[in-house]
Formats: sequence, structure tokens, C-alpha cells
Amino acid sequence: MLGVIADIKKDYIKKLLEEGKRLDGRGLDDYRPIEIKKDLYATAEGSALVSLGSTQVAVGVKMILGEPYSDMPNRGVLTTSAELGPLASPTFESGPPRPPAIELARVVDRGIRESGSIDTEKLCIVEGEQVWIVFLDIHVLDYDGNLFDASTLACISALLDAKMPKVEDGKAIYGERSGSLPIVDTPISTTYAKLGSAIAVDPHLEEEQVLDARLTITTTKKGEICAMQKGEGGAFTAEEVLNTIDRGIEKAKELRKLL
Amino acid sequence: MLGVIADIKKDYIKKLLEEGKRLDGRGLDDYRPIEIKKDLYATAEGSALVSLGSTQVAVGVKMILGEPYSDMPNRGVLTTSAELGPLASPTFESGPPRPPAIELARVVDRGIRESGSIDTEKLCIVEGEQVWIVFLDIHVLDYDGNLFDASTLACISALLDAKMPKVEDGKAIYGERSGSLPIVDTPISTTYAKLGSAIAVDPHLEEEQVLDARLTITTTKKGEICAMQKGEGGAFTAEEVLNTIDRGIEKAKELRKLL
Amino acid sequence: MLGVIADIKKDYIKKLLEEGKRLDGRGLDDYRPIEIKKDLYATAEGSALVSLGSTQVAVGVKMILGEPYSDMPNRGVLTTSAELGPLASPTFESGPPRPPAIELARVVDRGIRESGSIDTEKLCIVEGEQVWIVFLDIHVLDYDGNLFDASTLACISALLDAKMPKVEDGKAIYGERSGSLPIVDTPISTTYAKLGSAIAVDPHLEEEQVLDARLTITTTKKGEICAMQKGEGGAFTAEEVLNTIDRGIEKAKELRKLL
Amino acid sequence: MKKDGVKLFVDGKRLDGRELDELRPIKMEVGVLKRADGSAYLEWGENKIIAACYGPREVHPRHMEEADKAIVRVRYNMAPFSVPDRKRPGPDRRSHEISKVTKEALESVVLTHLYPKTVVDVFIEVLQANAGTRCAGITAAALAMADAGIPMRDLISSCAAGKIEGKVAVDMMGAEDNFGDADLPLAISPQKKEVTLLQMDGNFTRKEFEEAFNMAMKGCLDVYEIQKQALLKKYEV
Amino acid sequence: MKKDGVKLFVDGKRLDGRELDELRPIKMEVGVLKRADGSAYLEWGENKIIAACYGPREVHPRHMEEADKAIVRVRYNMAPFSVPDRKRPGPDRRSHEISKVTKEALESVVLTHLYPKTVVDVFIEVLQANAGTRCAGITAAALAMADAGIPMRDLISSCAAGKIEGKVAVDMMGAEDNFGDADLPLAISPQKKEVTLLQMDGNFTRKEFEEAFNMAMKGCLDVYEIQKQALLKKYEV
Amino acid sequence: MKKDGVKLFVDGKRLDGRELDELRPIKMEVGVLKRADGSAYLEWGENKIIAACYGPREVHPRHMEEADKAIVRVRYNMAPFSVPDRKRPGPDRRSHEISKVTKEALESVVLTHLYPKTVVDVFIEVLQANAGTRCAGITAAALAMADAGIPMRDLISSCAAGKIEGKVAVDMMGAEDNFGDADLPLAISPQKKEVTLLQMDGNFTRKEFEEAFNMAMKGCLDVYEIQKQALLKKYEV
Repeated sequence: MLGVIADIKKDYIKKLLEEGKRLDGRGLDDYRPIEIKKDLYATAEGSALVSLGSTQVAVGVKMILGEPYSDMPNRGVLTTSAELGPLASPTFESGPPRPPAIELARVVDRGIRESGSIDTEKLCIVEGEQVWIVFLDIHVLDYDGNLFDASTLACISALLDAKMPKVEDGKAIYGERSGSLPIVDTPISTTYAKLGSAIAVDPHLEEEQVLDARLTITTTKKGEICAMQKGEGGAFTAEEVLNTIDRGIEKAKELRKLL
Repeated sequence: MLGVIADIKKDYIKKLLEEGKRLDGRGLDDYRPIEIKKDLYATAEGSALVSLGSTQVAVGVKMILGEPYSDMPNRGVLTTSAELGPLASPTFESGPPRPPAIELARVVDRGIRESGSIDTEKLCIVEGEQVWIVFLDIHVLDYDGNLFDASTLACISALLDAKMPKVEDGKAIYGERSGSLPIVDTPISTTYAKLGSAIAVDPHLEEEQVLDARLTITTTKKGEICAMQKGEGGAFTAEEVLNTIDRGIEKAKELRKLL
Repeated sequence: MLGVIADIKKDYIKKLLEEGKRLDGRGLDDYRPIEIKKDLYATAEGSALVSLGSTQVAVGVKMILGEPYSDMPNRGVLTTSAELGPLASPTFESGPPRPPAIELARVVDRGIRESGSIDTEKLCIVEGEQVWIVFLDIHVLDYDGNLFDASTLACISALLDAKMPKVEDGKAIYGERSGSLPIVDTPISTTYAKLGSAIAVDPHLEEEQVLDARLTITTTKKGEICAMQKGEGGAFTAEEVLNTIDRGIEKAKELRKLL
Repeated sequence: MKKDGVKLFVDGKRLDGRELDELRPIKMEVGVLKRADGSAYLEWGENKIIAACYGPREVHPRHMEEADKAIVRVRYNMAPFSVPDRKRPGPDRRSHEISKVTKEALESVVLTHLYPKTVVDVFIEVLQANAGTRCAGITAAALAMADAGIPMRDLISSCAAGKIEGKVAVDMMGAEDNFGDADLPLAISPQKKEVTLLQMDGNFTRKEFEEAFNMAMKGCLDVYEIQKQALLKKYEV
Repeated sequence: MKKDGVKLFVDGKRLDGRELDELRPIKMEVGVLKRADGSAYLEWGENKIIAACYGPREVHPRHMEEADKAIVRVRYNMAPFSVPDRKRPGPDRRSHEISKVTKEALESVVLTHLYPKTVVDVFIEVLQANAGTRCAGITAAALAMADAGIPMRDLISSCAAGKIEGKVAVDMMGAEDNFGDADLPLAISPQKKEVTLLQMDGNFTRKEFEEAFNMAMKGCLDVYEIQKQALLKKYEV
Repeated sequence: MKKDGVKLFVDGKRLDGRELDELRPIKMEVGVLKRADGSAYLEWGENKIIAACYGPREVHPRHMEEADKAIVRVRYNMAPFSVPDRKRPGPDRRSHEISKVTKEALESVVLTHLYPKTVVDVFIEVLQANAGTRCAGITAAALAMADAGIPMRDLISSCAAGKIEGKVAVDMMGAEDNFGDADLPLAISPQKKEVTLLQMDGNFTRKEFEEAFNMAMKGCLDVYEIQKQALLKKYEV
């Protein structure tokens, strides 16, 4: 959107938000309807499809045997990628991941990694030689705002869904399964949009297009903070940061019940 | 060519073809003059240069020792690539292979692979460990139409020309040779252009630029079909497909005599 | 610069040069002030920052253990790269190295390699298995002309500065050092710009933008020639080539004293 | 590609219990995405595929636009988790070829002259693959285009036939594709019954080819009926 | 990322002798490059960083330009020799993310509406790295922009805080970053004290977060004072 | 790059029986391609090279065009099968450098001001390589340009000299190049005898350099005679 029309729209959304209202009738602390489907793609070790309003994100877990990092010889490896393919939005393009896709994957990855969600020591087959490499592939199908929260939900759901392949003679037997992945925490990400003086959770697309700044807070089961990311060109006051964290910690408890 | 002139040219070529005539005086089932030169490039294990009218395609066979695929531990590996470099046509560009070059390489490769042309079991040195990797590199020098047939002819000629390097202590001795490649079939590709109601073999460049659809049929020594590829945006009736196959099977027998 | 203004500027610089004068007051055989700083970047095994007037080039030496080339099993490996990043000039762009950066790295590399500057046999740990790979990374910080000479000076200075990591059980211990790199010659590159009938050493940026042709001569301690490179679209007479070489051999002796 | 010793028939039936001329179960739904102008989700045996269509819209990069007609672009892509061995993200040579022949299969029915200087972009994402993804992708893509309201003179319907243990059969699933003798994917404009995609690899006698060709053609027409129902269902509600 | 058994305190002091709320030594200098419109060199502990700013200038490629304002672009890059294990030239995923958040940290203070259809290009080169390069890079970049005369309503100052062996501390160096419990890089516009960059990873309770946040904020303000001196020094001569 | 123990002379003659100042056999033919505006095929010892020239034609991408003259672009490329160890398709660093110096060797004789805003594209394909491909490529390229009717004030002719076992020699073949002491490729505009390409690596005293330089210059002039014959032959028929 260009020029005058964009400005009018931004002013309208801002005025609404500052009155505690939103275009789609939600309150400032309401998420859009969330649906989580698991065990969808049989070729993946685990999978999930999350809808957050019209946003749809599919995630698949693939596991392959490989070498550990030399400084963590007894731990499995987590690798997270995101594709914002042209199917999901008229503004996404084909090609290698651009910064928004890289940021998405890295923020989701940090939430999972830093919460200690996966007990990676249990993914070691032979110390220093062979461990499971866990690939988390985020595949965005429909982009209607707030990919951070939808993707974290889809990733943790897919991890909870995953069944580990059996290992025989150092080889993975994908046809047979030897139990679930060792998931010990379930990080939840909550994302807030700031526009003018208002801060609202779970921005949909039209809000994302006009927001001043974005803040994502990922918290653990215990309510501790394991990852944060501020985004876009605007700024938060210190007070806004601290208030938003309080809101995020509370909201995550609700979302976690959906898993 | 743009707009009106292209339309006039297309109408003219179509009218000719529907009368059974062609711009260069050939009949609908006539190939342009074909010349095959072999053993041209001493750095290659085998090589050939095929002219089809003004179209010129050079092919080199390179063989290196490598690992087999895990699901075919006792077979050598065939890898076919094509470069449509800017030397060969004002419309070709530098850079990594684009879809037309990829399609060309893959259609030629399927003809050779599916005909069982190379007895790949004879390319195994140590089962599961070391086999010959055969690289077929298609290098188009002058593009005047019908690269599919010229490239298949050049590939099979270069394979027939190839001498295998000696192997000593698991290493290839390129200076010494240990006999020909085990070539057991000689697939021949025949390509037809459809324009209006006419279907003609071996389209030259001006025909390719205006054709509705293309059909390539690759057949084995026995006259069986081992690969086919329809191309471009137009369509064939079922009857046209079957008739064209019959023409292609007959025509391939003639071409095979040139090897 | 475009058109008329560029032509006027070129004519002016040419007239000056043909009178033996230069925009910045130097004579035709004068270098700009040269400053060499060493041991700057502790993460590198060796480093140097060379200023040639306003041109600034940083070079770091990194050493890692790796395999030798099969035809030189008892020698270490030298790898030289150059980045002309967008920091250094409004005309440089991000992205993989373009031909000017590749040419720069290769000409500098040839000077070092062909002079036998590094006694690569002393970089062998286990013949045929493990040797030092020496990475010379040229990082241009400010481009005000004559990158060839500044980069060669910075590379040889960084090599002279480098301390080899210790090797224990086939692993590099970067925290401990086992002496200097075996540097046995110190190649010096001298670059001349030809404009009209004048030939001047160490062209600054404004001269480079208008020169007809460029000639780089790299000489060894003994005063022998180990690398040369003519550049740009203009031409030299045979006499000019031979005279310029004589000037370069003499000039290199002066520069070498700065090491 | 062929292996010996793998049985593809049990008690005269195919591994999944089908007859030679029987398609796998197929489900289709259109209008499954909000952002795309048209979309379709398709399950075909163990294949799960989503397709989206955007357009007619402005062409970027501009130099690709044509003065007198719309262009059609197709991107066929596999999710990394859609196959047992994780696929690296991004198109490989196979994907590039399938994108090319899919575009050529679809464009003949688009009334491109109605929207000069525009592009119709079609995106096919394979989420779970089990032989026949190109036919499934073309079928889903045609639905997405229809859902987007792209003016077309006909639909496109696609189905393959092949040869397994020497017998001609329709719509091969994974094991049949891996260990079969020949594969013939076909796409047609079902009203005129014209062939817009045809590829083949393996080994057919002239007679076997004709048999397989007719079987694939019949399969395309069966697929067409399911496509029509999916489109009707959208307007039922 | 954490490892046990590594001691990060010796006799109650940090490994480099600092207190919990003490910054590493910082040196800054502006105007260090001739070709760039503005530049700055910064040493922050063992980090050595150079930043350059070009602009406002014409946008290439043209389609990125915006009709009513300047755009800001940032490229954060590490020299291959800036880390103990040689880094391959060119940006990796980490560099891409840092470039993005750095751009977002800087652009809020630029008066972009004054120069429509132009770009302000900022380039950050890390020559020697030892934890905290993104904060150091942002700080150097802001100086380079000021040196280039880019109209800004405030400077940007950056500093991190974190948690090491359970204690909240400011400005972690290498070993603390590798073996610490949490990291919170911050950037602020120092006059308004507004947060323009905030990232976090590791583990903080709500209370620890607030403590670290305040400590990083204080660090940013200390950095601001040094930035002002560096800019003043330029005009002193 | 040098190796000991390899003999490069047998009974006072070079390995292929040549004298020190003797060129390898050279064959040239122009007009060998239909689509190119000009072309040439060249066999020079064991080198087999084809060159094509297109232009003057419109410049793509447009931003490369120059308002007051034609630009010259050169692409030197080796076929994967042109060397004993298969070369991966696409340009490597060596090819990029050779393309650059070849362009610089050729452009000085082109009357570029006659065709502003156009490009002369030159493509060199090495089909079989055996030392000296850059000189052979330049020589073939100049013929292709002449064949295309590009207005040139002179031809360009190229030849190398070097040092093998301490002796200066012209036009080294494979083994001499691999195990020789120095290499000096040269290109000249043969009428004016001006040097348009000069590279050198290895080890020359000042005296040896002059000897080699003169020998290469003489080689270029010999090559020029063969070029003229090839061009004449075209118009003979």
C-alpha cells in the first residue's frame, strides 16, 4: 500500500487499538482461533499444522544420523529452517531464504534450544561419533500475520508428535520406531505489536503492515524467559518492555494448554 | 520475433507444413544431413561431434572412480549434463543451467538409462565401495533446432567411442586404456514438431520458434519405446500421439545405421 | 564520471603527467606515504594493515591443518582471497568476488607463490596426509588506488608477522605458538600507470580512473622478476615494457626496506 | 532403477489391494488458503499436495512480460519432510523439469490473450510424496487456477499409467514406481481429450504403450469427475 | 551452548578483573576512511570494528526506493580472520539476522522523510571479534552515520547484559558469552531512552531480566558518553 | 608448481621434437558456426578451441551500456571434458581472470566509438586443453571478431614464451608448462607491435625476460601470418 491510503489505514487501526479495539473484534490480549493438527505427514518423523486465524504453518521433523559438534560430543544437533514460499503470500518470492525467513527460523530455534526443550544428550548414539541430527522445517502455507507464534507452536507440536527411528548397526531404520523424542520443556512464544501507545498480542496481517515495532517473548513451562526478539524500526520504552513481558508470561500459560 | 511479423511467419510455415512442404525443401519425414565425428577430444575418455544441418553438439565422456549409490552397490553411475552456452545462440545466456538445459540433459539421460544402454554392472570395481562414475557432458556449439536428437546421437556416439582407463591399486590410470565401455543398446531419439494439423520430424530453428507442441520418442534397438517427452504449450490428440510414435519407431531404425 | 567532464579531467591529468607532474605533487617515480602496522588482529595467526596514501588494506593470515595436494604431498598449501567490500568504495558491491577482486587475489598470490616466499616444505606435518593450509585474506578498507602494491605489501607483512600454532596429536593448538612462518623471500610489487606517453608509479584513484593501461611487476629479493600483470584496455610498446621493468626493479629495492 | 526380487502382486491384487485399472483414493478441496487468489488441497493415495494460484497480476521482472498475452509460470516444490530422506530446501533438477512440463501442460487452456502484460503464477507444494506427485500437482494446480477465476477454455486433468511385473496398470504407488518397468504420466484437457503433458520412461512395446496410454487417459477422465465435484462443492454452500 | 566446569569468576572478580557492572575498555574514533561519507573505528575490549556510511544516495536496484522517504540498509560482515576458526567470506545466517536487527535499531532515529528516493547504506566490518560484536557494530555504525552528516533525531547506543554463573553482569567477553547463562543485547536512543534493539537468549527469571535490562540500559548510556566525546574530538582540531 | 626429476629435453630437442624457438602446429578456420555473427575454430598443438562473436548488439542488462561507445565482453570457458580431470561446469577463478585479461587484450583495437550503447560479446570455448589456451583463445577470438565484421584498427595475435630447464623457449606444451620455470603469455596488435596482454609467473632474470619477451613477440607475429591466411581463405572460395 502506498502513500495516502496506507496512512489513513494506519491511523484508523491505531485509533482502534488505542481504544482497546481491533479490526476483527478481538481485545488486545486475545489470540485468533488456534487449531493444532498433528501426525499429518507420514514421511516425517513428526509433523504438525497450526492455524492461527488464517495463518497456516506446516512443520515437519526429520531425523538423520550424523556427527556431533566437536565441543558437544555427547549431544544431538538441532537445525531449524524456514521457507516463506510464494504460495503463502503475494509478497513472498522464490529463492534462497531472505532475512525475514532467516530471522523467523533463528528466533524459533532459540526458543526451543535455550529452553532446553529437547534433551539432546538422549540423542547421542556413540559419543563423539554418531548422534541424531533433528531437522525442524517450517513451511509457511498461508501468511496472515504472526508467523513467530504460529511457527513455535507448530515446531513444539511436531516435536511432541515425533517418533524416533530405530537404530540398527549404526543405521536408521525409518520403517520402525523406538519411542518419542525426549521433550522436556514446551517453550511458547507470544508476540506483541506496538502501534502508537497501544500494544496488542497476535497481530494479524493488516496490523503487521502498519505496526511501529514488534516484541516476541518466549517462555518456558516454569514461566522463565528463554528468548526475546524486538523487530521493525520503531522503539519501546523500558516500561512497555517490562509490561509486555508480564503479559506474555501470563498469555503463554493459556497457550500451553493447547498442546 | 514480435507481433505481426511473427504471426505472418507462423502462418506461412504452417501452411507449407500442411501441404507437406518445408522452408528448406525437406519432406515431413526427412532429417537434415547428419554428420557424426568421433574420437575428437583426447582429454575425454570418449567424444563425438554431431551436426544436424547447422546444429552442432559436442559431447565428451569423462570417467572417474567413486562410490556407488547405496541401493545399487554393484553398478556404475551415469551423470548427464548439458550446457546451452551463449556461444551457440544469441538467446542463450551464461550462468547455471536453466530449465531448457536441464530438460535436455534429463530427456537424453532417460533415453540412455532406460534403454539399459550401458551395462552398469560392468562398471563396478569393488561392490559397495568403488565404481566408475560416467559423466556425459553435452556442449552445444551451434543451435539451429532439434537439440534432443542431436544430443542423443552425440551421447551414444561418444559412449561407443569411449575407452575405459586402467585401474591399478584403486586408482585410475588415464594414460592407459582397458577396452571399450560396455554398451549393449543404442537408443535413438526422434523429435516431431506439431504445427496446426501437420507433424514434421527434426524441426529446424525457424520451425521450433513457431511450433505448437513437440514430441520426442526414444526407442531401443528392438524398436521398443524407452523414453518420451512432450514439450511446449500446445496439445496432441490421442491419434496424433500414436501415429507419431509409429513414425518415430521407423525413423529410428534409419538413424541407427549412422552410428 | 561521464562524458565531457571525464574527458577534460583525463586530458588535464595526462598533460600533467607528460610534464612529469601529478595532481598530488608527486614525481612519476614517487610512492605516496606508506605505513605498515603489524600484529593487529589477535584472532589471526598474523596480520598487517597497510596505508598507501589513503588506500588502506588489512590482511590476516589464518592457518588450519588439512590435506596436501596429491601431486605435492610434502608441501603446505597457500590460498589467497580478496574482498572488495562496499565499505571501501562507493563503486564496490556486496556479493561473491567479481573479476577485479579475483584478479587482485591471483596476482598477489602469484607474486608470493612464484618467488618461493614461503618454504612450504616446512609446513608439512605428515607427508601426504597433513599439512598447514595458509589462508591469506585481503580485506580492502579504503580504496584510493593501487590495490596491487598495497595488498602485496600487506600480505608479505602479515606473513612475516605470523606465528605458527602448535600441533599436538594432529590438532592445532591456537593458544600456543611454535615460531614464525618459514618466510624465505619478500616479493615486492610495483605498479605503473600509463597515460598518453607518460608512465607513473603508484597511481592514485583519480589516475586509475583515466589511465590507458597498467603494468604490475613483482620482484624478488635478488631483483628477479616473479610475476607480472598488464591491465586495462590500452597497450604498451616493447620499449615501454622493458623500461618500466627496470624502474620497477629499482623501486622494489626501496620498498623492501619498509618491511 | 529396477530391482529384482520385489513382489508387486499378492494373490493377483496390487500391494494396496487395487485392480490394475483402479485409481488410489482421491480427495480434493478448493479455496483452502486465504492469501492466494485460488487454491486447492489434494490427497491422492499417500500424496498430500497444496496448490495456489495468483493472478493475473503484474509481471516481475518486467522484461518477462509479453505485449499481447498473459504468461503462465509454475513452481513445483517439495517440502523437506515430504520424502523419507530429507530433501534439501530449494529446487533441484527434477523440480525444475517438472515445473517446466507442468507449465506447458496448463498453459494451453488459459485464455492468455485476455490479460496481456500479466502473469498467472501457479505454486505447487508437495507436503507428502508417494509416487505420482507431478500428476497430482497438475490436477491440484488446475483446480487452484479455476478457483482463482482464471479464464480457461477447459480444465486440465492428469493421471499416470505404467507397467509392473510386465502388466500394464494405472496410477502406480511408491513401491510400484520404484520397482516397476515403465511410467507414463499424462495430462489432458478433458473436454477435447487432448494431451497436454506426456512423459515416459522405462520400457514399452508399441502395443503396451497404447494400452497404458488408454488406461492413463481413462484415469484422467476419472480425475476430471472428482475435480468437477470439488469445484461444485465450493458453490454449494 | 553451556558447559559445566568452566569458572567465570576468580576471587570474586570476572576473568578480566572487572566488576559485574563494569564495561570493558572502549575506544572510538570517527572519520577514519577517505572514501566513505562517514566512518568510525571502535575497539571494545578485544573487538575491533570499522563502520562506514554512504548516503543519502541513489538507490540501486531502483525498485527498492521509496517515494516518500529514504531507506536504510545495513550490512554486518566478519573478516575471515576475525575469529579463531577462519570464517568463510560472505554472509552466513547469523550475519543476515544481525544486519536485519541492526538496520531496525538504527532507522528509527533517521529523518528519512528529508531524503525521499534515497538510501543510507551502513557497512560494518568486524576485524577482530570477542563477544558483543553486534552492540559494538551498532555503536560504530551510529557514529559513522553522524560523521556522514545523516540527519538524525538522536544517536543510537548499544550494550549487552547477561547472566554468568547465576549472576547478572554487563558486557560479557568471550568466555562469559560462551559459558554464560543468558545474553541480552540492547540498543537505545539515549536521549529518549527508548529501546530500538532487544534480543535475548538463555534463561532469565522475570526478576533477573529486569535487573539485566537496567544494567544494559545503564551500559548504553555509558557508551553514549564515549560516542559524544569521539564526535566532539573530530571538531576540536 | 615445479617438480624435480622430470626431463624436458631429449637429445637436445624438446619433448615433442621442437626447437626452442619453434611453435607447435597451428590450424585456423573462420566462419564455422551459423548462429554467431562471427566464429573461428583453432587447433594449436593439442589445444582445440572455438570462438564466437555476437554484435554489435543491444546491451543486457541495460545499465552496463555506455553512452558514447560500445563495450566488449569476453567469456572464456572450458568444457568439462577438455582436461584430464573433469572440470565442473561453470567459470572458476582462473576462467574469470582469463576472461578479464582477454577482454582487455582485445578491446584496444575495436573502434568502439562507432557503435555507442552496444556490446560486442566474445565467447571462447576450450574443447581440448594442453597449455597455452589463453593465447590460443585470444587468437581465435580476434578471428571471430574479424569474421563478424567488427570494425577493428588491427588484429590481435597472441603467443607465450617461457623458461624450461633454464632455457628460454617459445610456446610451451603441457609438460613444459607443468614443470617449466616461467611462463610469459603475450598478445599484441601486430601492425603496431603494441602489447595488449602481458602476464608472467615463475622466475626470470631481467636478461631472460627480455629474451623471452622477444621470442613471444616473434611468435605473435608468426601467429598473425596464419590468422591472415585463415581470413583470406574465407574470401577465396
